[in-house]
Amino acid sequence: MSEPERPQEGDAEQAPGSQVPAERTGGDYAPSVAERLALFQRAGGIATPLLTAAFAFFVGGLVVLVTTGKNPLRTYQAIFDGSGLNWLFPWITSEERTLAAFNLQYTLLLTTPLILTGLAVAFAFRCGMFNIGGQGQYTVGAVVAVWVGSSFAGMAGVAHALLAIVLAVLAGALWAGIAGLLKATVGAHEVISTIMLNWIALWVGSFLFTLGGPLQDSDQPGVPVSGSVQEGAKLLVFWGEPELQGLHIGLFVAIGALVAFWVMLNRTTLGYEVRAVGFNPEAARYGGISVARNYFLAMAISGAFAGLAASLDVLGWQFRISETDVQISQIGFIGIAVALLGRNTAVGIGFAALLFGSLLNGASTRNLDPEIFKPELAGNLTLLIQGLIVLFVGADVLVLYLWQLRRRVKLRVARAGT
Amino acid sequence: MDERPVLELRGITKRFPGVVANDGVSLDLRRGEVHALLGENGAGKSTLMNVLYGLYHPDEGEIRLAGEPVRIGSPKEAIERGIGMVHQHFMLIPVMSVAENIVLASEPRHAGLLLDYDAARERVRELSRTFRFAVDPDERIENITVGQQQRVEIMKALYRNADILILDEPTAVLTPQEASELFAILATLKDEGMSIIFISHKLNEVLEIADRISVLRRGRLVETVPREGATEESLARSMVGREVLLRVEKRLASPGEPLLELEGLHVLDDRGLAAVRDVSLTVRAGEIVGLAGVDANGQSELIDAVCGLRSVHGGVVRVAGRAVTGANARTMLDIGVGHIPEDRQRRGLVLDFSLAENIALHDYAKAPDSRFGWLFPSRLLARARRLLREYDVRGGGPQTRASALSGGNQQKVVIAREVDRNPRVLLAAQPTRGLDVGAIEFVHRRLVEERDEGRAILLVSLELEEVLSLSDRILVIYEGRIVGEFTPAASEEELGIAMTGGGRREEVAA
Amino acid sequence: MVGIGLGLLAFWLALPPLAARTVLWPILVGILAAAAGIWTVSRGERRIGWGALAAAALGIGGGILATRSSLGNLDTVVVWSTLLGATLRFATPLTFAAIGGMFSERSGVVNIGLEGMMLMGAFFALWGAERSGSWAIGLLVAMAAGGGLALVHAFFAIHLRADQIVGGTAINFLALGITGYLFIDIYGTERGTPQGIPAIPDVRLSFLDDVYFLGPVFGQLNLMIWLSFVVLVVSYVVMFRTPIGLRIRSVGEHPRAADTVGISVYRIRYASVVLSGVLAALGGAYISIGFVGSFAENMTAGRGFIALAALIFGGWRPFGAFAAALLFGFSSALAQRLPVYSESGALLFQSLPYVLTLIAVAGVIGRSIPPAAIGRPYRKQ
Amino acid sequence: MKRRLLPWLTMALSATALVAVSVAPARTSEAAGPSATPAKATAPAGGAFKVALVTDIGGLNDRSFNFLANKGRLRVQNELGVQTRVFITTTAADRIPNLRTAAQQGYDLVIGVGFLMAEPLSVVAKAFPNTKFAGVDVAWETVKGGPKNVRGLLFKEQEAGYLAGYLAGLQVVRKPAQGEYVVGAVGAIKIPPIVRYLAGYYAGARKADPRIKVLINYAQDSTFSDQAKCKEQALNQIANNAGVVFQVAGQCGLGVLSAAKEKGVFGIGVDADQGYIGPHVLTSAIKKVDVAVFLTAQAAKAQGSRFRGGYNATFSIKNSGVGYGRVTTRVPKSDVAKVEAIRKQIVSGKIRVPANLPAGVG
Repeated sequence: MSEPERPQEGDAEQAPGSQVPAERTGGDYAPSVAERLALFQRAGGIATPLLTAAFAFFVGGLVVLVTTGKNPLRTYQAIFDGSGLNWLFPWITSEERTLAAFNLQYTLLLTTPLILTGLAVAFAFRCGMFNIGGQGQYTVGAVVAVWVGSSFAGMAGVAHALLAIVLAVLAGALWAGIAGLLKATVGAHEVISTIMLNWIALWVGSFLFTLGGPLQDSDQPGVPVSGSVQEGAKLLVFWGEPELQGLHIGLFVAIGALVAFWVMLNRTTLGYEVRAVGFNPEAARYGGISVARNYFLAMAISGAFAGLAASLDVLGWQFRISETDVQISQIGFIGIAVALLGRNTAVGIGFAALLFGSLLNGASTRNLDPEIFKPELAGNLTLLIQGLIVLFVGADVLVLYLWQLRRRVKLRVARAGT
Repeated sequence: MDERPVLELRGITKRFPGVVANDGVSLDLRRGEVHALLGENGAGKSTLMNVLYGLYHPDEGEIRLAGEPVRIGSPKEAIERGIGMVHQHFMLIPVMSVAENIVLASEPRHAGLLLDYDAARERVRELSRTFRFAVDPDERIENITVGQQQRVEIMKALYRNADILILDEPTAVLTPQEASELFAILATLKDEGMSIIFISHKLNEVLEIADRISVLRRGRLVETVPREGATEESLARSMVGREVLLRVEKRLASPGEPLLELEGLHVLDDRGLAAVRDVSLTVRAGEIVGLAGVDANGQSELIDAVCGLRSVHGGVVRVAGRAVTGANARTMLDIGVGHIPEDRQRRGLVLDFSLAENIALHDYAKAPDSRFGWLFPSRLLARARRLLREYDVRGGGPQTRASALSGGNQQKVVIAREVDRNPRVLLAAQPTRGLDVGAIEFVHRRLVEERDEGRAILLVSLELEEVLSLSDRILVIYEGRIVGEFTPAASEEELGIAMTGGGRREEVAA
Repeated sequence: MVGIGLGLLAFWLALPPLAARTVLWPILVGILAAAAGIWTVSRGERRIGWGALAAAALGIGGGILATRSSLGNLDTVVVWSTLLGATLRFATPLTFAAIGGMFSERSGVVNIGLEGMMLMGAFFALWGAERSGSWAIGLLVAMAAGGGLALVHAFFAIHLRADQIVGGTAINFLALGITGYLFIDIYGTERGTPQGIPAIPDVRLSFLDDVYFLGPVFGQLNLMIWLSFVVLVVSYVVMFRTPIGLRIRSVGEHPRAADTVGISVYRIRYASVVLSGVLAALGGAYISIGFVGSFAENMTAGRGFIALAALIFGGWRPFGAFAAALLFGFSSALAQRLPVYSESGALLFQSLPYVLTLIAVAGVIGRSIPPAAIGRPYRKQ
Repeated sequence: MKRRLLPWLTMALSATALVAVSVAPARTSEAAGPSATPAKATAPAGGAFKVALVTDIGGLNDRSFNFLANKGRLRVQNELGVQTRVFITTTAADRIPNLRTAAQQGYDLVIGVGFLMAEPLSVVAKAFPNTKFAGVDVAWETVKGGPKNVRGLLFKEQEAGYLAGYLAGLQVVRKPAQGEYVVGAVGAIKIPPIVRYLAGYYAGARKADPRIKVLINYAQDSTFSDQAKCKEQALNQIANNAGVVFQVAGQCGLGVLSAAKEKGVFGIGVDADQGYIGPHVLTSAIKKVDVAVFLTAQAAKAQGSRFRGGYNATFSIKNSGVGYGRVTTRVPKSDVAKVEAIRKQIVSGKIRVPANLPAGVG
């Protein structure tokens, strides 16, 4: 078998999507990924996410209207109420408030992992990579968290929880690190490798919890589910009833992660390097930054966020994982939409995660009265809106181009006038 | 020779934002002649030819083919009108065969649908035979030499029955033998009645091949002369002639110990071909050594190798007496090599970073910018504020994005960063490219000041005038070799001749 | 070379002195060998590649035979013909989608939306067949739906120059939403898809009935499987033997060069992406009205991603992709039969195609060289 | 600083916009009717008896327990004139909130579907001691804390499987393929209810003829929806001379029946009577989840506060909770008679059907 030729400078130095020296393709192309990323970060912070989301909801509303004849505004209002965000309104009745509080708890419970899987996508993105592997990293983290959480019976609670979290974070980091390492060393495109790692994680996870699998609960030999997390290792619930999946302190961890994300990017040398590589790998190299090392680290940190998300879910409310759960979970994929809508910034991700958390909870059958909208359809409506958001977010560079074009035309007109 | 022009360009003007690339250029091409278009980098030669080939649309002026005014809207139309172009960067697909590249978009078919490879091969062989090209139609482009690739490009035009052929800097990538083979081919083509526009900045070859020579300078046509009577000196003068000569006030240099030493340096380019061959040079403290040369003669590779961005294929690099051959960029920075890169937008700056962040590009990981991995933005800002004031950067503060600044101010930021690190060796690659006069003056003054501070400065420039006015010693690089050393007292003509491979016999390259 | 070695190793592993207790190891190693073989073939070193493939087949076959005789699982172990039949059935949707993906990616547009386009095909084939009462019309509707979604992708990727990967991700979300929504809206939650939807027929080759081995494998295959063979050959001819193919490849390798000889980069890219959607939709249609005769939400269950992997694995070539699809199909088919030996291990085995792809992109087996301009939007001057 | 605030503001704006959208029509919805929002639904409905159903992952159209449970709910609504509502579980995070919401909204009886509901039921039942709960496929013993307001609804699937296996056995003995007596069964994944079906099937087939070989495979499809996977398994069994294939995989299992049709062998439906699919469906092993739901609701309505939990209500052949469905006309009437005879023996306790597969099988 012949050894494939390797370009001189090492592929790791190149922008994603190009595995060939630039000159082979001429070099006078529309923006590279790095440039695009830059546009992406810059593209009008004000209008685009808002317009994108509004447009997606508008199209979703049209779909509702056309296919069911239901009033889309009432549907959206029901979803909004179902999300519990009306809790924030001072004028609702105390009875409504009780229900709203309870809905809001669940919304925030969903928001927590979404923030983190959103960060998992965003951090890699800031380094110029597209991490589609959030789901796999989440799964691996969940496996480790539940394994640690359900073992070590005698361990002190806080230490136990911490250990489970730390190991889950490491597991997520390692899993994503594989993709980072492949990109850094042989230039394997992270999109392909992370997709593959997702599937591997899914099947390995299923294997572990299936009947007769290594991590299946020995107390319930007939059920394909993991052992339960020890009482002591469970996270504290600060709002709502602890037994009933109340809101656990993981929310603060997630918010803390948002802060950490911001701090890491803006206040550490690592973040500086990551951003430099993300914006302009060539300049980063010139600045003495190891591009390959940053590809690896950025992926690993991304994976760490996803692993953290999983550990909080496991220790916060899930406590055990069934084979089915491994195969059904979509948290990591929704993270992609969260990151894109949040423009890969900490604050943006916080709000985008809340939006998607609200959408998921508000559109669930328990909150959507069948009178207003078929609840089974609502789930798919959510997916539709999600798809539209990602589609238009991806194209918001268009807005910028139009903007620039307009300015250029203006300039030309002005010059012609003088 | 038929005197009726096959092609006329009349008053072509092409503007780009901020630049007038062609300014009322008029030119004619006769049947069966080689018409050379001579000019420095950026004189507007390539723009003019892209206008002719339908890639750009002229803002003013008209093109006439065989006396008829035409509008060439796309390369396709150019091809249909019999114009073929060999681009400086070949428009060939590396993973495809010679025949495939040649017939692309006008493929012979059989049964109306299938590509007739046999016919394609046969056509290529036929062309090869007629013009003695010696190219195997089945070989993949990536496996043949650059010279052969160029022949493929010419064959592409011939295959499409072009009778006007534009060659954009065809010898820039060729070895001397390949170049002389090319000239033989061009002579054959001429005999077949082909009209050729030959773009170059190499005097010797222009004199060797052209029937008439047009000289472009700063977008304007200076003159069109027949080869007879033209000399290297006369052409060099009209090519580089200046209206005003910027002079830099400077004292005589007092060189100290050698800070940068290169011995027998060999460096490869991106394709793995020798770009720098056996270069030895020394730059001492307190002197500016100018490296003069036409673009793409190995300057970029040389600089990259010295600052650790490109691997060294052979030879030794010493900085302040310490051998650092093959060290990475970080080490080079730490040992005191500053580098003003030739492309500030692609390499010198992260355009989406703020100025403060850009200024920290080399030292973000060191105190006082950071400690234990923790970055102190306020210190970054403070330093940036100081430097921006000191270097008179206008158009933004420390938190402004670099992309928002004008080119001159961007360059000031780069220089500020490099110089403020107090490097022992400063590599300045085309430090004034694309700057306006005021900014140029600033950069020049600053470089001289740094020289007087005792730094060793290696200046690479394509602008002869700049090299002459700044340098204490001048080395001329041609095809990767140092071909001569001059004092600043040398005339532009002398240098120009050396830079363009004239004034000496070509030695046979290995 | 490695391939041959692995194949022989697989065979050896199964032989008596070692007598691997499970069939797992020889098969695993054999599949690795086959993968290596495909790689070599698709990279041009044909003789070595085929050698490796042969060795792999020998290894797997020998391995199975050896363990089979030693364990006496005569009746449950793989019946070769059904294993191959299953392999073809698994491989067919992958082949369609992978070849579709080849057109898109060869023209320079990354298509990770294959999954969504397949799903569209699966749903709309069923819907069309149900409404019209004809599977042929169902197929046409599927092709239109897949092509339509691909057109959206093409518009964002080519005209708006949006990131192609983000766009593809959006396409997948969208398809999931659209098909799920319509499925429930049209067919409700209780009834599901109705019975008796016209299915794509099987092709009976009765003259093969008594032919050893070939009879059971090829005697009764779905029309779509034969169609996939046709698509395979035709797409090879189109891509490598026609002017159109040459132009598609040139646009994917060096659009500027193509542009300078007068090829419309945009037009070629649009056509290629839409074609990819049409083909992927055929793959989806095979699953819904060719194989199972009904639809379920998210029915394609990630097959589009495996197709993408097959495409990369096969080096962006039709036969390479087909071979990879067969390999993935074979490993899936085997995975279903393995519980006989290790029940939970079968779940692990399901991940084999993905592990193989990961190894492939890592360049351990051989490096995949994509079209040079892939993922880069082209801007005319 | 200004630049950094922009995205923040944007998000705040979009949130405000959402609020605005939702506030505006709020008034119209109030006018529209009292049940417009879930919040309104909590309003006391005059103490009328209400029943809620919480499904498990897989959707209502799973052709299996979710589907049947919902069918039971609809029957409750229509025949008992009781207000009902279904809560669909789509992710693991939905189970507890769904149960809890149902209880909170004043549903008197909340029925959870699926064995994975054991854990959620235990916590929700504890929190709502005045609400009655029942769990389809949930063994009361597995509900932690032994709550008295939870009733397990278990099925002796093995008995239905036994009858199906017996009938299948009769067919392959009459018409062996390649001289072999083989029957097959495809499960979705290895979980208790499925294993019980398979255990009965195995024993039943052996009862018909001890030489019969029973092939058991799992499609490994947790979603119960990938028909292609199930179909492949069935095709493989048929290739191994299985003359009958039994699907125990909900919607996924429709692929099994499709394979049977294609290859001209018999298929056996599961849970619901799937005889409508065609004459190639030999019969169906029926698990009357709908009946269980209906009966439980009926009892709860009639008994009011006297409705008891704390045990398992077992549905078996004896009380017609499980059984077999329509038998295809392609088999002789005598076979049906034989199966009937076996059924009576099970009812009388003469035959005890094992709930687990013998070691080493499946």
